[in-house]
Amino acid sequence: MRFGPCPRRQPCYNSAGQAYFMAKTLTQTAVSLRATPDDVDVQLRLKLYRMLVEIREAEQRAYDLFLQNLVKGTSHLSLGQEAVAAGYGAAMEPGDLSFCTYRGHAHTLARGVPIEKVLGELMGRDIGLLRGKGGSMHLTSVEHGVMGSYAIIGAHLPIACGSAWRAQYKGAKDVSVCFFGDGTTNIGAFHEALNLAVVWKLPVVFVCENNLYMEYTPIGEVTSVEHPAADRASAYGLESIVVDGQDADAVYRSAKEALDKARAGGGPSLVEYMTYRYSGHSRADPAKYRPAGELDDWRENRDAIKIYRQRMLDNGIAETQIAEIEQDARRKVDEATEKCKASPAPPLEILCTDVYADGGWAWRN
Amino acid sequence: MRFGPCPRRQPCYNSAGQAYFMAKTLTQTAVSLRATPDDVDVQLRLKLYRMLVEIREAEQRAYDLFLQNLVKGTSHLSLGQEAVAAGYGAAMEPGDLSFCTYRGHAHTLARGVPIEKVLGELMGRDIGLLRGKGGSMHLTSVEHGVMGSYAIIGAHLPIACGSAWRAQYKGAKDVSVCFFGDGTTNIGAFHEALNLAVVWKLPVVFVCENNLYMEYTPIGEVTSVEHPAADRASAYGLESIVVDGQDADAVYRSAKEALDKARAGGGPSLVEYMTYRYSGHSRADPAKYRPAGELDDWRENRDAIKIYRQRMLDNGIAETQIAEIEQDARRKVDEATEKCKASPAPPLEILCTDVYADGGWAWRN
Amino acid sequence: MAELTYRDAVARGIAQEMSRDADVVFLGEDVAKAGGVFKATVGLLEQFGPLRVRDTPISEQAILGAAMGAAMTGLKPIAEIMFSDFIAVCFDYLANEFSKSRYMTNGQVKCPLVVRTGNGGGSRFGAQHSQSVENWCMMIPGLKVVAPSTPRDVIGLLAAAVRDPDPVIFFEHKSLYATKGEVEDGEIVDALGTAKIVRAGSDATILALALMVPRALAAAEKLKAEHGIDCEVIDVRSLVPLDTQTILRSVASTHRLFTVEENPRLCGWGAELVSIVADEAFYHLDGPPVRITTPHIPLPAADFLEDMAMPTVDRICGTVRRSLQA
Amino acid sequence: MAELTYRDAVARGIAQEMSRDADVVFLGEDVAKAGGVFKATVGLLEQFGPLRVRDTPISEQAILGAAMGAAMTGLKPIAEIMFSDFIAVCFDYLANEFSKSRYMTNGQVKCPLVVRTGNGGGSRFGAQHSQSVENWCMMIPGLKVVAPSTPRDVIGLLAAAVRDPDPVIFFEHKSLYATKGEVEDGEIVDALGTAKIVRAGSDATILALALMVPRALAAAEKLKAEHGIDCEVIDVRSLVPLDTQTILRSVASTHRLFTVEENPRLCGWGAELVSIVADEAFYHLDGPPVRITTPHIPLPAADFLEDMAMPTVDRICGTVRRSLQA
Ligand SMILES: Cc1ncc(C[n+]2csc(CCOP(=O)(O)OP(=O)(O)O)c2C)c(N)n1
Ligand SMILES: Cc1ncc(C[n+]2csc(CCOP(=O)(O)OP(=O)(O)O)c2C)c(N)n1
Ligand SMILES: [Mg+2]
Ligand SMILES: [Mg+2]
Repeated sequence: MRFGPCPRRQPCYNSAGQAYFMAKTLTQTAVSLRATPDDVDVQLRLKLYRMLVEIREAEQRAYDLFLQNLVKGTSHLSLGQEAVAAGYGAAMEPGDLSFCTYRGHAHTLARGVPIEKVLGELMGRDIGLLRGKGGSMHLTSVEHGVMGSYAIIGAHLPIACGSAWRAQYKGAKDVSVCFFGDGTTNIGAFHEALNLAVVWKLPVVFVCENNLYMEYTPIGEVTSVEHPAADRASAYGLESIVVDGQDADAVYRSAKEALDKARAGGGPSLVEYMTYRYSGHSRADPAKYRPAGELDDWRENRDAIKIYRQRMLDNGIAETQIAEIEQDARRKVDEATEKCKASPAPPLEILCTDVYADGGWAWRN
Repeated sequence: MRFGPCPRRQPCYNSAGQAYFMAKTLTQTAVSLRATPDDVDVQLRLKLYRMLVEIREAEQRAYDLFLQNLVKGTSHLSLGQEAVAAGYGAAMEPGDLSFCTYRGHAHTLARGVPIEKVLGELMGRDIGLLRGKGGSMHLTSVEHGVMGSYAIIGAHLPIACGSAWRAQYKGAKDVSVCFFGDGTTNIGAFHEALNLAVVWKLPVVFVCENNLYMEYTPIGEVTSVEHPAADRASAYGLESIVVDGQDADAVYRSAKEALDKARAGGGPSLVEYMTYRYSGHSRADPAKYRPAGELDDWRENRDAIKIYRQRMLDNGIAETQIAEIEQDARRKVDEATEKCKASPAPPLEILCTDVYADGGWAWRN
Repeated sequence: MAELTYRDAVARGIAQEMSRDADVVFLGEDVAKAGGVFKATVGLLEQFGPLRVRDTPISEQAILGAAMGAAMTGLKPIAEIMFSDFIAVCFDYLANEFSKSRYMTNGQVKCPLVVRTGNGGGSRFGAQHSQSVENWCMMIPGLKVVAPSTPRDVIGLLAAAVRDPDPVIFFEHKSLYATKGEVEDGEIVDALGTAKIVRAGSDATILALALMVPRALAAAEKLKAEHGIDCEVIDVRSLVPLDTQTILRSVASTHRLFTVEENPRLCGWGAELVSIVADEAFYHLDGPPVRITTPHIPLPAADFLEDMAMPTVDRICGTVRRSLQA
Repeated sequence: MAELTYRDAVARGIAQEMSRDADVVFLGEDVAKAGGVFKATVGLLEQFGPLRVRDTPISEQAILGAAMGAAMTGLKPIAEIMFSDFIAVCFDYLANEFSKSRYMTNGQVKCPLVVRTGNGGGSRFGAQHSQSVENWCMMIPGLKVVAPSTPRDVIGLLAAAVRDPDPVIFFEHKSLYATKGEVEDGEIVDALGTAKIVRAGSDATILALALMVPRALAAAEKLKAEHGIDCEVIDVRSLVPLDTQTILRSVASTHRLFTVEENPRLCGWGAELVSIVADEAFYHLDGPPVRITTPHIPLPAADFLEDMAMPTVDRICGTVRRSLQA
């Protein structure tokens, strides 16, 4: 295993919660999780599963569409990492704010943004969330609390601090949640944001999705500690937390905990989720740098949807009900795809709009 | 006390070395240090004391000169912090390289740069180390291994990594030493440099002089941990080390240890020295933000020169020999001052030289 | 009416806006308890309290990132970057983040924030603390860029900047902090995008900004007195939006253009203005437009050298005179 | 002679210099094992080993800081910043550190390094991955700035950059990586500071850089064929040092100047060039110098919009024709 036990890490849950901490290896965790007594109610479970499969289907469709050359530019899929987005999507309250990365389709969908808006943006169509002006790396839907997707590594961590500062100043109860990858922990803005968040005790949750790679480079080759986020928590006086990111329940519970803490005025959290992406880093990447068998192992033994599907069955949810959710998701994605294909390119008139607040781009009189 | 014991910190020396780690409070440390058995030889002791008083005298002179309006611009003195510069100056080998900050007069002098070159630069005279082109914040003397003083907080930490990388690549045995303040630990470049240095196992020593203030703001008000450097060492897999920066022997020993480790291929160290500056942050600062008595306490009970003078007496060095060193230093500073006053302003011809390597500034044909 | 320093005008300007709008907050290094390293924000902490006036760590990226996050969710932050040279350590926020977010999100995200910063030379601070970097910001679509030359303009343009729904970079000139000027009582609000003709003239148009405005004015007086050359001096004040109308109109009447730029030459704001005038008022020009700038060098620290590097009254006079008499 | 892609020319250029000089080292994100995200550095790790070709963390400040520290103590590093937009996160090193250290230290410190970076639009990457930012560097005294348009120039100018004793920022255009060109065998070394007349003509001078060079050429052919307008096209290649002689000489013979800039308008390199020509060749100009640029907006992602934003062959033709016929 690339990641083993970290002696400095202290679980912050005692009994009930302990199941969703990383045990010594991911395989052990995954096994132990399936045996965990169930404390997630059925409605929530159905909701989480729906999110997982919708994200999976939509991302798979995005992949198919760029094979058909209908998605232009680049595109960063979360195939394999769905549980983090879904767990937070379910745990966050309306009004809570998401700050995502270029790998943000999943997190955007998880807040309820319609699939065609997302796919449409990837395809550069007028129907897109940003009418093609932003592209796949900048998905934003203020009405859904998705305050942007940021493509410069680390930039959005300080921005999430600012949003949390606003909540603190205004006495609002929303929490800002900031998603980023393992590789992002090595850039300066990460450090500045974590320090400021703690000093100001801001209601922000920093969610590190450790998918083992920074683009094409294994994270361990460029990082001075084993757990890029969790092993640095103490540098900001924070607790060190590692969670199995393939288990949507574990994500959900840890998210709730961090959100509740922030909402109660307890300040920021930094949580590291162990996960894996199935696709390449971006559309251009065949991901040949992976050791043989690694991808298969994750897909076989640690797939978020497989794990969750089995858990549902174990907890007495009917196969038919599950299959219905799955069909629903496929249908929604199909419909969305058709809408996108029918949508025209954005009109030339919007090329120079919204540079400034007057709606235009006039830098002179 | 602003700083108490830190449970996470582990001393990396067992017996002999333990005296120079911070004990619970600085006062206790200072007391215990005076009782420490002596393991520094007399020649070294005399050298260290000479450095301490020369730096003190030169810095005091810089202060007097700007009261006379002979130092233009700004100026950041190390009055009170001399022991760190002196300890490293004595411990570093010829060929080792220093990377300093705007508060770098002391560190420059400690590598053997003539006093008139430093004072001359502060005064904007032709005799100055940089002929007035750099100013007080950019003291550099490549021939003495002073590879620059940097005025953008944090910028020189990555630069020191690069220098150490060159040594590693070339198989050279020099070590790069990078000095910076407590406040500097909160900027992004600090984080990037520490991570890179550890990942590449570079022969670099990061020396944090914790003088309790970031400009005018107490460091604790803007930092998420008690010891801005030492409490972050573990975020890079490094040992947490805090040393009494007022005790030149303690600095010397810890410097030696870190330098030896780097030279032996053991990689980087991060060492935090507790110290205090007597003057304001810069020439413009009357330092009114200090709690009453704080300055007096340090001057009275923790002054690097007082401590060292007493230690010399305790170890049988004659008062006359000590007094001779002190007179010598004053004489040298007086002579340097006269040379500077006699030096003209730099000539206009050098205004546009050395922008590019051809010696000129031609950006066009 | 009262006489006020440029320095005190900053604090008054901020206070005016913070009193008016509880969404205006202020953050930066040493700005609260210490009142700023240039003492330009003294008293704000006492007046508005520690929730609205906040000291930060040395984390320029966190400062601008936090300002942006606050701005896009409802506040109107003023962020201080102590020296404008330090924009280089947080340039991503200006170049890629708050400048582009409105456009990229098809208008969803708004960033009404102000970045105040101490700009310019003359203080013998050396190459990393003395630069004039208005062009670093002018070249970025989505930013607005302002640089006042008088205490009154500090207040008026700062108020306009705070009330503006777009990100505004507000350059205060360090060498002007101690200068004084008459300021009317009561609220002052100016308009961005308006240049000011500070001296009317018929022989040539001189464009200047910030510290270069008093120098251009002094040069104009000298040129008049000593050579009978009558220059129109325009304080550009706002680089984005840019008052090209005032400038083009002036050139159309004087037929000659000079810019006085403190920045090192290449790609300075004057280059842009010359290119606009050369394109749009070409047939009005009676001779070459000429730029008077700091040479394309880093600024030296020594007083004598620094003085010789920046455009001086004498250099402005000499250049204009020689050029007109050529 | 062989046909080579611009992409492969990068690897060949780096290999040429690393083979020649053991002090040349190369670092960047995903550049070694993966051969770079644009596959422009494939094979270098295998050829030169992990001590000379190093993958880094996502730490652009550390990358450029390390390059600087290595350069000032004896190596000749080539550092990759993956996308030129990311210069914004490490701008301090370009703006304040390696550009100024030689001057500030009175010539003591030398920084012979090269920063290679993927620049420019056309790949539908959106506003934070598509910018043309040559002017971000051109405006900084102490930097040299190069932007090749052909595979041959990639090798020759890269060699010149590596051998140059000053820091050179080397802009590779992402949309040119797949283009091909003839490249002679053996060592190729070009000279910085030399522009190339890529098409001779008598009616107007068109200045272009990188991706805009083939567009300017295509426009010139079309203008000739359809309107009988004969344009001289100059590939500027090197912004600093700048070959003003070639440019001024051309304008003196064609009497008209156009710039084709991919950057958003304000303070682009074309502004500087227009200001130089307007000053020094004013009396040679028969009409206004005109800049053809991307509008002053962030770049949109959608293919149709992006295509309309950047200067097109049609826009160049239309502008030149209308301007000459005015
Ligand atoms: C400042 C900056 N540097 C480099 C990049 C290029 N880049 C995009 S994604 C990426 C890897 C990020 O890795 P990680 O944080 O682990 O996130 P993941 O892609 O695995 O989700 C890099 C280097 C960038 N976008 N911004
Ligand atoms: C990037 C940057 N931000 C801010 C400053 C202004 N500044 C100069 S010194 C200083 C305080 C540094 O504190 P510390 O690191 O503790 O060093 P000390 O001055 O105490 O030696 C600040 C904020 C700067 N020079 N560079
Ligand atoms: Mg990753
Ligand atoms: Mg300090």
